[in-house]
Amino acid sequence: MKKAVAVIALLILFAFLAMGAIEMRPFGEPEETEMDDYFLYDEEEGSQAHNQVNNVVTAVLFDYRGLDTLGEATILFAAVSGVLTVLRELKKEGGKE
Amino acid sequence: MNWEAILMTMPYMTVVILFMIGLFTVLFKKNLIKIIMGIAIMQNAANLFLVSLAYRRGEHAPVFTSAESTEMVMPTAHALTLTSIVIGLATTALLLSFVIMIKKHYGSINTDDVRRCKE
Amino acid sequence: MNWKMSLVVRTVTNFLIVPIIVFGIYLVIHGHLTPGGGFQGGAVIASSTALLIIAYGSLGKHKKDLSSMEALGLTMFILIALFGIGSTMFYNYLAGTGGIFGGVVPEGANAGFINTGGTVPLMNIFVGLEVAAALSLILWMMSKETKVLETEKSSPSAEGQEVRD
Amino acid sequence: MNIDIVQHSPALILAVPLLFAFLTPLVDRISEKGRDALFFLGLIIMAFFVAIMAYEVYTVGEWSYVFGGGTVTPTGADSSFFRILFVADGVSAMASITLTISAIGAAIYSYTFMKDETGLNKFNTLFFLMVAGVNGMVLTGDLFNLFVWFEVASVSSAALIAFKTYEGKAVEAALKYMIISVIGGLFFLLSIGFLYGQYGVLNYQLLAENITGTNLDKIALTILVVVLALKAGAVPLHFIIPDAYSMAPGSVTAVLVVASQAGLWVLFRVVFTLYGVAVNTLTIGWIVIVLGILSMFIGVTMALVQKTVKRLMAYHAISQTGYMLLGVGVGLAVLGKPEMGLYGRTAMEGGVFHIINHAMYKGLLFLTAGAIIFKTGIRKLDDLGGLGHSMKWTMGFFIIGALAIAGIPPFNGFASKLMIYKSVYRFNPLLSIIAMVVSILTLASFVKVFHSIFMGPKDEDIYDTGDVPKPMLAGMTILAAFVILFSLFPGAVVSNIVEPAVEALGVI
Repeated sequence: MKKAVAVIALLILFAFLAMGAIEMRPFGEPEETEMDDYFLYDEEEGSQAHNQVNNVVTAVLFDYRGLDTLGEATILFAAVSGVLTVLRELKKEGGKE
Repeated sequence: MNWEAILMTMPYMTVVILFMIGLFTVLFKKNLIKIIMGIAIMQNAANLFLVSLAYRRGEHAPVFTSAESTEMVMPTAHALTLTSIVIGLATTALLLSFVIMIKKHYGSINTDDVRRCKE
Repeated sequence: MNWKMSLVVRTVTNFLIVPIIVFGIYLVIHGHLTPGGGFQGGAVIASSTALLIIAYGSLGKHKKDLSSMEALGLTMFILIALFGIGSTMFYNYLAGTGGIFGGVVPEGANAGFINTGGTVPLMNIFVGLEVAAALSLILWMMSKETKVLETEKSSPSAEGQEVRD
Repeated sequence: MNIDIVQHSPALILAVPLLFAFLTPLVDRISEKGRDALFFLGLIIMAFFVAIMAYEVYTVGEWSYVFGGGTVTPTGADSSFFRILFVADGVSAMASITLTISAIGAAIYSYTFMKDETGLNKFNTLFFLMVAGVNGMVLTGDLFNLFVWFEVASVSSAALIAFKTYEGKAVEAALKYMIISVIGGLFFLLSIGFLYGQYGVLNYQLLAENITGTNLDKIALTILVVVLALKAGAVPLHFIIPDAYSMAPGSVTAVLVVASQAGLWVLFRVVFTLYGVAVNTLTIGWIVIVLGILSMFIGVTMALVQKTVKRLMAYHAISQTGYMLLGVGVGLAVLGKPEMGLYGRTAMEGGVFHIINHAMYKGLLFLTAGAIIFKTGIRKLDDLGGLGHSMKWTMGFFIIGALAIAGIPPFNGFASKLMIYKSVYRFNPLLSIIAMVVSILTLASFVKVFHSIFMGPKDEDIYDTGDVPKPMLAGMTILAAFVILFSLFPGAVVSNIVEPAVEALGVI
């Protein structure tokens, strides 16, 4: 019974997402590329003109969207801190809250 | 119905199917490691989706060093994909460490045994 | 730990470590010119520690050092970003100024020059440091905790060497 | 070099806790005292920048901070909006204020609360990271950046929930929290992909200009609303909240409440700023209202049957989230219609005011629950009793929190609930009556808890005399002081803090 409900929910979700996928623009033909062309070719603020960087993906990662990269590195740091916390050696068993 | 237009969205359909396979694994498998595998499949589906958004037909990688032409695909989606790959890696590592601790405490990684919170 | 692989594996590891780390460093410092960058290069460097863990079973007593290396990389990263605060955070204040990494690239396709990019290659280096340390720590903690390197006492020990503690 | 610190304050609010989180492992190698000093120093510096930003927002107006591209006013949409930007407006100011108060209270409290634990440098690091993640979520003006800080907050909260790793249940709760957060985050990423693929931009304002209400927009909106309501702890996927809240260390729970509310803030941003009148707000409004009513009712009925202190309070947290959703949902349902001026705005204000009230009194209640468990080591309600003889201060704080959550007149819970009752009654009387019934049930539940914990004969065998240590009392005092402050001057709080937030959401 529970399984049947879950399967039905999954199918509904599938139909929902598939509807979104069909509504999407055709693959390989983006309509709005203003932001990406700005990063690629802009004569004042583009990746080569402003950052002197050849690899545009790196320029986007570390300059235009540098905060994302900081957040991403922070997640890795948080995950490592979490792993070290969870798997730490406990000096004593128990302890109180 | 315009079949050609639907065919042009096949990459996105692939993503949705992959995502659903992952979600199915998460919902119906009892083994915690398999659940994490399902999450990894979903993460890869999301990455595939982002990277497929970047493509412009017939254009090159967005790196100017020795580039064959300056017709380039969209760099932002590549950057987003890189970010989400690292996020996926970090979350998977943390989830696995939780499973290690659960195995230590409960002696099992079956979801039927891992429900003591409600006691 | 009671784990040590045979002499063949350890020798090959010793030889392989160097090219792996060099390739990782190459990926990191050429991040602004070719596909690659801090995350990818860091992951490659961390794969060398995976090799070390498999061959020797331990990284010694360097857990705190790795942890500090990770924190140091991130601290430097955020400080470099914060130094741009004359304009705004994450402003690329070194690009095109002629100083360190301050070269100018010609427009369009070019051969690529290492001394360009401003803060971008600097951030790449520190992120590479962080990622290498972070992934090594994760690998090590997990191999230690799951005890996969301790169970097989009858591991092939080619010359019958004593197992290290 | 002339640095205008006020203009930079949104970035510094985020950067300071991050920097201190990264410094903590380095300083910990040198001295433990330095590490603890760093903990409080970081939070105080963050509070300083929050105060600067809030003052500027409330006196001058809002602005956007573009990373790497100077500051701009929110109206001037140009190419600098292609970069990531932070929005300093009423919403982010109010959310940051809430977070700062809770975080400082919880930090002082944990100074003695966590003393017996090992691995405290990681606790401090993760605490900073959680604070930074929540700050990033509420401040950011970029959809993908929002996802990144969402994940920072999820990862660090999960690690903090599992902090007492010697208890299997804590790890189990963290695993559940993490799995649900990660799957929610992935759905979030899918909807970001839909929007980016269609419009090629990620900024809120550029997206809002493009969104017209096509099918794809609606699909993306549905995913976003469901995921963010989930993060806030609304009903369909509420089951992770009691586990997480009850197994986390007491001081962490107080901040987890605010971390959950960040999902609510972002939900408001998405439906009001990103979509606004582009979609049929009546339908979305009713979805939010139904989620709110269900959360309210299921939360309080589940709370009545709970047997442990913190699980009971966690179910009440779900129930209170319902009030916020109800108030804002009514505001959303009448968005852009003439009823907005009549009662919709009051409903919004009530819902938004309830967020800050809830963070204060629920944080206080979780801190008192932590203090009780700290002192006695007992979680079950039936085993407790007679604590009123020894823990007089804790009892006082518990009474303040309980009266506030039940909506008893002089307290702040009443002020915000009254605004919700009044306005929702004019929208649909039935909803208002349900809300009042839930409030009465809340009171009944807390009377029962109070009786079983603090009343009864003194039992010398179990409890040693005296109250909890002073730093813990100080932490509770901070939150209690704000509860009383908001109770005494609800009008001032509404006009100075709540109204700018409602206006920033685009409600005039």
